[in-house]
Amino acid sequence: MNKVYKNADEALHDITDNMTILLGGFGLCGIPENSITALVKKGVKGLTCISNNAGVDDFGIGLMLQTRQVKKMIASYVGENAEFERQLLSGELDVELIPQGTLATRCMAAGYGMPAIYTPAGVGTEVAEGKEVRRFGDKDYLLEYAFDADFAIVKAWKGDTMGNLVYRDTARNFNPLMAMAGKITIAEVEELVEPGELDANFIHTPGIYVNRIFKGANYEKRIENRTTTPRP
Amino acid sequence: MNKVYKNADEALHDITDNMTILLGGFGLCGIPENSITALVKKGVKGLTCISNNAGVDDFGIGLMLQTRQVKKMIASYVGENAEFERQLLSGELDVELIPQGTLATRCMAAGYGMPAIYTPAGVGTEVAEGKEVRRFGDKDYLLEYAFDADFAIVKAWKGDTMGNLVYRDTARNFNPLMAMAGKITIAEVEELVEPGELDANFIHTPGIYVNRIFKGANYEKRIENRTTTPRP
Amino acid sequence: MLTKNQIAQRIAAELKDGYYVNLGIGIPTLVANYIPNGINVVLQSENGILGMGPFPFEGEEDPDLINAGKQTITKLPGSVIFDSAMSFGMIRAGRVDLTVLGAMEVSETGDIANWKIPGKMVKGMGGAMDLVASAKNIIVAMQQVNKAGESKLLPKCSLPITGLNCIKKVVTELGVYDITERGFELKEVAPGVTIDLIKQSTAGRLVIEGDIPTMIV
Amino acid sequence: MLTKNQIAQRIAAELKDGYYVNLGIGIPTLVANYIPNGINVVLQSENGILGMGPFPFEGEEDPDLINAGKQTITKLPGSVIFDSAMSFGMIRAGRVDLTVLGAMEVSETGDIANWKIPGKMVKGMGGAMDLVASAKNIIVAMQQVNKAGESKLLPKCSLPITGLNCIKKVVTELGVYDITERGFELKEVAPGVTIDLIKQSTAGRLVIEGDIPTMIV
Repeated sequence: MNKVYKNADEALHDITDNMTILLGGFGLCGIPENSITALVKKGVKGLTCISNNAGVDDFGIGLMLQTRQVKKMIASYVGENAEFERQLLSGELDVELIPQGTLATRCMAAGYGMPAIYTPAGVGTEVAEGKEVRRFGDKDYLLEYAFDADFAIVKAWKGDTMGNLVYRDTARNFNPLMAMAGKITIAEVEELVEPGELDANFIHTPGIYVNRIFKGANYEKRIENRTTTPRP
Repeated sequence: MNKVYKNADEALHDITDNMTILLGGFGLCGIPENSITALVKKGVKGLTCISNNAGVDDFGIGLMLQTRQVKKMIASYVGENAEFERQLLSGELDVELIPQGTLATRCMAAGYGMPAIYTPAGVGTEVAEGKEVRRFGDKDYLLEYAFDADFAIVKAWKGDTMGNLVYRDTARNFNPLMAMAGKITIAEVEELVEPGELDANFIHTPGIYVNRIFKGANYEKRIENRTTTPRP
Repeated sequence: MLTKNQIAQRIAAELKDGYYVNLGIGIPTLVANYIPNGINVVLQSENGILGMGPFPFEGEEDPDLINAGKQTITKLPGSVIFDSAMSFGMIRAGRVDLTVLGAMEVSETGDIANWKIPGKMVKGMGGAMDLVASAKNIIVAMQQVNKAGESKLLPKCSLPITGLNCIKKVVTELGVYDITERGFELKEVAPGVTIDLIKQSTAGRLVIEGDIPTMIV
Repeated sequence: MLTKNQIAQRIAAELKDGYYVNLGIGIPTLVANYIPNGINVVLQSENGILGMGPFPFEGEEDPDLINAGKQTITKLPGSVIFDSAMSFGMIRAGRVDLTVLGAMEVSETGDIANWKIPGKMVKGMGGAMDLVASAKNIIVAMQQVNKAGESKLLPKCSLPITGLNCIKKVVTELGVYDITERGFELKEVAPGVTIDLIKQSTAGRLVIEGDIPTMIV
């Protein structure tokens, strides 16, 4: 059982054109920076990317938009990205917007072997078009399907060589959900440790969900919206 | 916001006859010992108890069977309990057996506001009788509904006064799921600490799900099946 | 007429001790500045935190700790971090006591539109559709009249809707309205605002009964 | 004919390096004692642990650390604890590579009965229905013949079933069988067991093609 890879290039070696990839993170927080750089370098095209956001022009998934590697973006919110807007308006890029909780729960469903889930989000809106609506009690719900993605790429704070992962603060967000949802899951971590160094009671993603792991380098961790309180 | 109660008697003061109660634990591991003792003392009758098991004759939910407080038991496995068997065969006790993963997921569904879930467990068996079967891809699934219980009573290792909970080893089992699933959730803990003493990144049950918390006393933590390896 | 901060302050008066509260982007965020004395509330942000604290001091920003508006924040004692599925799970299960959102339009039946303007770049609904479909208690904080002078309290939303029959209360620069089966019931009027202005500024069915108290801000 | 331990040993030969494995109660539990050298497997127990280790030394039993058979166990380095929903989630999602279960009856189409005997006190299915409905790769460890001398490899299960069309392989005291669309395909025979005995002991459709090798145990 060897899940440890040397770097992003090796861990991502078999990602090819037109695949569907889940990418963890919320805004620029907790995104798999090394893997995105490797995907840009690799030059794979026609990707369908599922991620809560699409990065900014020069960071995150935005980098893969600059190089026109993304055919379709599935996200809940895609503001803050001029190149995204240009490609969308010119018809180069296909976009599917889905409610954030639906996005999260469709990942969880995949990780838990549930083919579909019911959620009230989007009932009566454009999002419900073409979807099955079902009443439970006095409330309507939409049937939403589990994601079926070729790869999931996530970023964790610490991981061990068996693939067990721990996230830090709100960099957790979608990462544990996407880690459960890919046919193959690749995790990049800030610290790679030996089995037993992470407390069994406090692991967020069990290694059974993680196929490959590598220690990332040079994390920029860009802040999208720096807000502060004046010192008293 | 005061969630802290002095003891089990006070925390369980408004549980009345014929209510439905979720009780955490697996076998005798991680069961809410203080709360069960308080229920026996209180003498409420006609309860529907949802718990993975029904305890043994003189411990766990078995104590509430001795006093004939349980009208219906919903569980996945009810062996190891002679009084249980007697009441079942005599028709005093109603039993609904459901697959363990279905039991767990129906709790999670309640905690996540999902009215129902699909699971393949029980397709083609007695468990499927009267239930909706639906095909997704090449596999059949049963529609199973979220639990709707008056109370959930769980046992945690540590908790803070805001209701945040941490479990220890496999005493976790159903506890975090049931904690999310009750209309009112009561947690008993071995150690009650101040907010901030538990690491925000490693809390298993967020306090938003917990309405009442108290420090339990005199935990027996009985071992059901003591197995050992000879010392070399 | 109320300033944005006064709208936030009026909404803050709705908070009860022990509430778990989700505050949307814009005016709703300001509500956190006006939490009454003696009232303890726990702020939820849907990217995965309960117990969100104020912005950090300069130099103490942590890129791993943001809110749903991608702003750097802090954690208060007793805060909890969780993933996005659990975050929307607790919202869907009705465990969040109050949600405060901005809106472009609200209808007299409680529909809300706040995510899409036809002809403009659509940025997405983020968590708004989940919140409006799930929360038991939603207050909208908004300007009642747009820049063209048109009412945003409508018989029916003209913009693509975010959720149906979900808004219970609206606080605007002009007044406080409960949404009931009868329409927008005026409950309070802002200082210096006339009933005539309220009527001019409400396109949907307006209910004014008895003496309407002036808001205390 | 194989002993229970030899059945377990033969099943252990199916393990591959890196496998995540769930072992049921009874003979399946014994498989852990025969994991081949150089093969690393991670044992899952459905009450919420990956990386289950051997029983503790006497005096080191921990009531908070048990397996699904309620036996006291230990944690190995790299083990993980999780709740029961995640435990069955990873099973349902096909992340567990191999499940080994006992059975009362198996049918030639791969149905299994192992939870209920009419007329006897029904103790419940525990996690068995979830496991058989979800696992991709299930091996049954069982005695081929009951105490009355009747075969338990049947055309159709007579007892209430636990799951349909789910068993891929059966290892008994007499042989190893793959279950295919043709029925029970004999793959190996136990030392000292004749083909005649196999035939007498198999009530369901039996396929015997070519030379059948003798099991190495």
